[in-house]
Amino acid sequence: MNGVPISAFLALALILFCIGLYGALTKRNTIIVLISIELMLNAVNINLVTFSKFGMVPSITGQIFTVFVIAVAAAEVAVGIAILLSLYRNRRTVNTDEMNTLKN
Amino acid sequence: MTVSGEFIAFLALALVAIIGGVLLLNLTKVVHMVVALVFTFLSIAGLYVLLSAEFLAVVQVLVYSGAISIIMLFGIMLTKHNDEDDESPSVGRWKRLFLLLGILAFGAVFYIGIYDLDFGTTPVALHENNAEQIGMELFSKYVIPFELMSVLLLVAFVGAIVLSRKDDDEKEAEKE
Amino acid sequence: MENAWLIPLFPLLSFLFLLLFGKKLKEASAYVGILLTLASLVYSVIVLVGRLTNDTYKAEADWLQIGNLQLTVGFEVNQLNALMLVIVSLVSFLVHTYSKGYMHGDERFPVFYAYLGLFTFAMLGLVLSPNLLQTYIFWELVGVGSFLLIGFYFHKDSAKAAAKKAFIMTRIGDVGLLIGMILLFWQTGSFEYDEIFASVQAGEVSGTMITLTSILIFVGAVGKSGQFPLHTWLPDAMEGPTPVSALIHAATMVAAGVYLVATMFPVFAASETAMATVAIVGAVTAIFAATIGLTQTDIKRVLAYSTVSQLGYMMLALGAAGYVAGVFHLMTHAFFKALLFLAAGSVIHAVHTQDIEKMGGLWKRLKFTAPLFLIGTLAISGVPLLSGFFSKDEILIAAWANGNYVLFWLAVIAAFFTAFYMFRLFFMVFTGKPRSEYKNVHESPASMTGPMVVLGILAVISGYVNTPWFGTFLGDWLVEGNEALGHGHIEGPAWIMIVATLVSLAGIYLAYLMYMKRSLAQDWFTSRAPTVYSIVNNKYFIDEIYQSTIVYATKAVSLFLRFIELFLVEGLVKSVTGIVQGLGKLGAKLQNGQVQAYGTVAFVGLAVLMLIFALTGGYL
Amino acid sequence: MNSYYLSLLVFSPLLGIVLLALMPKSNEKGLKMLGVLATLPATILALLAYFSYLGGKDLASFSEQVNWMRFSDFSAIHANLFTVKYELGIDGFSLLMIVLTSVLATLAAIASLHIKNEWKGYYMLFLLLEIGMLGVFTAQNLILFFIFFEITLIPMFFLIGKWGYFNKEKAAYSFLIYNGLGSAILLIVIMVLFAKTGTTNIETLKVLVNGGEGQTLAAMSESLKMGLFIALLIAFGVKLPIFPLHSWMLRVHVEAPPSIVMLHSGILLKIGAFGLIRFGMGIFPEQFETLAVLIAILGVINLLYGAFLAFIQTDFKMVLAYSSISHMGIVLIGLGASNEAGVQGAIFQVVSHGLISALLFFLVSVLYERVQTTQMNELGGFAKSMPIASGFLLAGAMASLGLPGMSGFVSEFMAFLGLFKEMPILAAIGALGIIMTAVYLLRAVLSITYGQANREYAGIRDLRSFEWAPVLVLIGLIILIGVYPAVLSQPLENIVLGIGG
Repeated sequence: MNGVPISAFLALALILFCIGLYGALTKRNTIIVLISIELMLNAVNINLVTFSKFGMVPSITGQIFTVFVIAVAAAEVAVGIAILLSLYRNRRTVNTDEMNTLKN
Repeated sequence: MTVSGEFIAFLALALVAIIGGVLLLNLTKVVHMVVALVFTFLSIAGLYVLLSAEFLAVVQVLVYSGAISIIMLFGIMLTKHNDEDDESPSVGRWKRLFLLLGILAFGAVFYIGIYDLDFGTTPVALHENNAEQIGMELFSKYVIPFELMSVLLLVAFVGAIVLSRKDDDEKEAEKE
Repeated sequence: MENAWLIPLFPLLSFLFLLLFGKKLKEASAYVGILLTLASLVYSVIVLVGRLTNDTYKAEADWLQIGNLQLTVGFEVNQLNALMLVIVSLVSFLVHTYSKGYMHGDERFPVFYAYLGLFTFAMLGLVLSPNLLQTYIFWELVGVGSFLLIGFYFHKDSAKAAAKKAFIMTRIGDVGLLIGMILLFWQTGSFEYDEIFASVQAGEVSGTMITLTSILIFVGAVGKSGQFPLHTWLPDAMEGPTPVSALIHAATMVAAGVYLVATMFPVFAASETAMATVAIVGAVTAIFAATIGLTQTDIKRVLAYSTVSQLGYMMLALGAAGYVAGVFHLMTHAFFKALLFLAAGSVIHAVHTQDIEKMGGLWKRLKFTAPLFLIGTLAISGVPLLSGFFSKDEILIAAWANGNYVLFWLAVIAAFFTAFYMFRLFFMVFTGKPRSEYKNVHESPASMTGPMVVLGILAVISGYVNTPWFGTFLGDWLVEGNEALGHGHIEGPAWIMIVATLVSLAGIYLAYLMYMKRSLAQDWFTSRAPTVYSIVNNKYFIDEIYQSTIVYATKAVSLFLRFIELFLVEGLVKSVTGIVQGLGKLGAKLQNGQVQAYGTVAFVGLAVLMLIFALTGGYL
Repeated sequence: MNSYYLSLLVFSPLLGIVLLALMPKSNEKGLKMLGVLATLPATILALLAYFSYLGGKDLASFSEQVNWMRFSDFSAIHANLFTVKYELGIDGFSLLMIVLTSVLATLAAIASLHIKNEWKGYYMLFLLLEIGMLGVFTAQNLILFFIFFEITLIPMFFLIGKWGYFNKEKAAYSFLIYNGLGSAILLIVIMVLFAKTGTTNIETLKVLVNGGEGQTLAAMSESLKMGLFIALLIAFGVKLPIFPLHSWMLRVHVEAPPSIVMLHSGILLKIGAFGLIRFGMGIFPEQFETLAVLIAILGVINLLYGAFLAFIQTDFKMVLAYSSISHMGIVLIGLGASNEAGVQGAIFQVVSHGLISALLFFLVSVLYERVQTTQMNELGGFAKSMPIASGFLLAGAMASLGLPGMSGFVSEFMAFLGLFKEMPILAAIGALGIIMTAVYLLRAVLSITYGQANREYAGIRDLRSFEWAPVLVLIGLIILIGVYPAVLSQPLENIVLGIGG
């Protein structure tokens, strides 16, 4: 009935997650880091939705969770951008390697 | 495996999503990166349709491609909007290689886990009245998390406003 | 005799007393030393007399318990011990007396007497020891006494070097003794002489083991008695004060090696190889040292080489199964060599030089010393009727009787050389014209001449205790009740005595021609064979050979080990510290305050963990 | 069974620490006086114990036990399973070590009067070190042993690092790293044993590991035992030190203040030997037997290696440091022989070298205090300006090179006696070391005392009042042991018989 196997979706999610992870850990611009995190969340969402359809016990719950994740992601982005802006005002930079106050 | 239309659609969408992701990594201008990612988000929305989650597809388009991307663009414009993300190669080369190896290992491990995963197909009716099904679940079984989520959103927005306003107060305080 | 253990304690008391109170006593400390050694002497004579009538006495006490093994200490009085006791305490007493005059005015006078006490204690203890372990203990202590006395003039670099050399060279021999002794212990289960002999005679020890152990013990004797090739320390030891040379390096300590071989004679006798080794080493040393003695110009060094040579004779005698001959010569040699050294000391005391080429014509100035020196010279040369004649004759007969004709003739030649160089020495020192400006040369005080007179008398008469003419009293007594020691007197052809006499007279005559009458040019030989002369004069370059082989080899090994130390061991250290430091630096680098870096590490750690889990199937 | 004698003995310096903490920092005389006095109770108690032993008192009556830690409740299986008790006790060997430790500590405290600054901290650390050393020898289980073992490390680190000479920090660090690694390995061994048997009591372990009465929780394979033994060998080999783990010890000998080196060379090195005999030989006798040849070879290597290197050193302290390595080789030789004579020789050597090196280092301290150098080419002719000190130095060197009548000979002799029985050829090679010892010691000592003085040492005083005490006590003990070795061998009888028989 369906030509697309479950592993194809999962593999795609994996690839996107890896890309997001790489971006989150290497990019210097904080905004891109945030976006990369969004990408990772999206990859997770794909997994959730995939399992909700092809999983062991298919049900709508996976989609519900996706809704929650999207909501949390939106909240996170809002707060993230707010923090970023206030940081930018203080330090005139959005580069992660200049934010090393953890060290001192 | 027969090449169905659905499969072609999946391939196309997946390709766009991955290209978007790769461009995110490789473009130099921050704005371009965000735009590249919008394509990814859109193609993910398409994938949701394939996975019988029409409601989610719509939400995805609205929230990600719409709201979040726009917020990001605003964020960029409020900071150094024409900043180029010049990756200083000397500093992080080893770190990057290290990380790449780690990610490859991670990917490999998971790929081993999923490449022949098949639970068998159970016919489901997710696509019928998708939004209604979600609504039913959400307001019956998941009503408390739903309410909590609204509280979270509220707190987040208030927090965001406070954070971005606080400095204004300080600046005024400094001026005085 | 039950209290013979007191004999060594008198000098020990002297040592301790002078160490504590010497500073206050100043030169009066001489009396302490003299009196206490006199006590030893008296007691020794009593013991000797007692031994003449009684049997061997032995007493022991526990010393050390090792598991089930019991080591003991004690003392034993047998013929040899009793004889040695008297010789040692007599010479020591005489030297103590002599030193009072000789060392007069030295600021470390009490220290000198203290050292003498220590040495005498050790030597007497060595003589009394009933077992090998105790012998070894005193053997080493004797070495220390010798070391301290050689280095008495510690500010002189030559004395320092000589002391060091003496200690180390004898130490080499001592290690041989130690090894031999321990091997013998595990073979026979005891350090006690009598038990060892019983076990050897019962055939409990294999032949090779007897050979091996006796040769190792002989190595100890070689070191102590200055036998070739470990002889080089003995001439250098002449850096010490002359009384010391008389006591230690002529009469007592160097004879300890001979004494050891004599004591262990039953073990040596059980192995032909060991006996042959002893004999050959002895003969070689005798001739070898005699040739060196021909060329030396330092009065004490000539005497030193003659000591080495005479000790070689004794070894030859023992190796040729002439137990009595060896011990007999040991006794006579102790007297006449001590006499010679004391007389030499008296000469040095008078003229303040040791170079015989600067001396001459002292016969008239030193009225006592010169005749006494002549007696000693005659005795050592083996002129008939003096002590040396009888004992040397015994040795030659023993060598002949044993069938070692090569060794016999070597000994005869050595006797010729001995007579020659001793009279060369005598003529150069006492006859001819005074070669330098010694104006106020005067005879030594009575405290110095007195002992010399005593020794002079002994050098003349001591030979008569064992002669082929008047009876072999000493020999019979020595071997009494002990079959293993051989016969008291070995019968030999009469012509040996004539040959020996002729040879020594020939030597004297040659010396007379060259150095007294000067009818023969002194350099007739040296000018004809300069190479030989140069080799002999440089003591066969033995010191140089040691220097360029053993000493350099030791240095090379040390440097090689230092190389290992620097590169291998320090390398190990460096790598350990390097690893620790590297880890520390890496850790510090990771702490750069960037969230991304922390995230990277955390994630990679996670990935590695997952990889491990995936590869190993979940559980380690 | 519970007497608090040993606890009192071990912790008596604590009183001194407390009192010192209350003293003002600048009161030099008072601090020094108190520091020396504080070591006396332990000495007196230790000597009392020794004499009451000679008087026939049973050593077992000294032992004491208090429950301390318990890891989960296995009392159903066995009452003492996975419990750790605070238990102190002594046998003949540890009795000797305690006497040695307390006496040397007192003497080292006297030698510490040469210390120039920070007396308060110095003496406090010093006393802490003494507690650790005393504890190590009395501990009856491995965990307690380990704790005391660590207590010695920390004060030692600071004592070297703070009061040492020019490269003191480096020396202190290499001390800490090496010994830290050593004790880490030791800890692993202890924990494995604990996990496998459920006890750390030494006596119980001796029985359990060798398959005696009672059974271990988990079976221990032969290879595991061998591994544990080798680990022990390494752990204590660092301490002893065994070639090639010795370089830290050279630095410590050269850089630490001589009074500390007295203790370090006299006692701390001996902990390695003590551990090897007590644990290596006691708990793993079969493995020890298997590796005896290796240990003997290591011993000969140590002996010769130290001797040859000592021969070319130019610093007197270096000579003594290498000579310590060389002499520890004799301990190993004795152990490698692993018969009665050898083991007794090793124990004798432990005690005797403790005394001898303490004496020599004390004299180094005396010397350094007067001329501020120990380089041999700058020294010479001291027999003239300091005849008494030079005499003692010579006597110390003689004792060290094994002169009969002094303690060094007895131990050397017995160690070689033992080894010649088992491995004559190896022993013959080792005997070279006896010659080399004489060579390097005479070279070093004579170049200091004999010869001409290289510069004028005007106004150098010979031994002063307080300096007499350590010298006389040490040389007295050395000669006492050398002349009448029964003072040591008597307490050892049972131990040696137990091992060799």
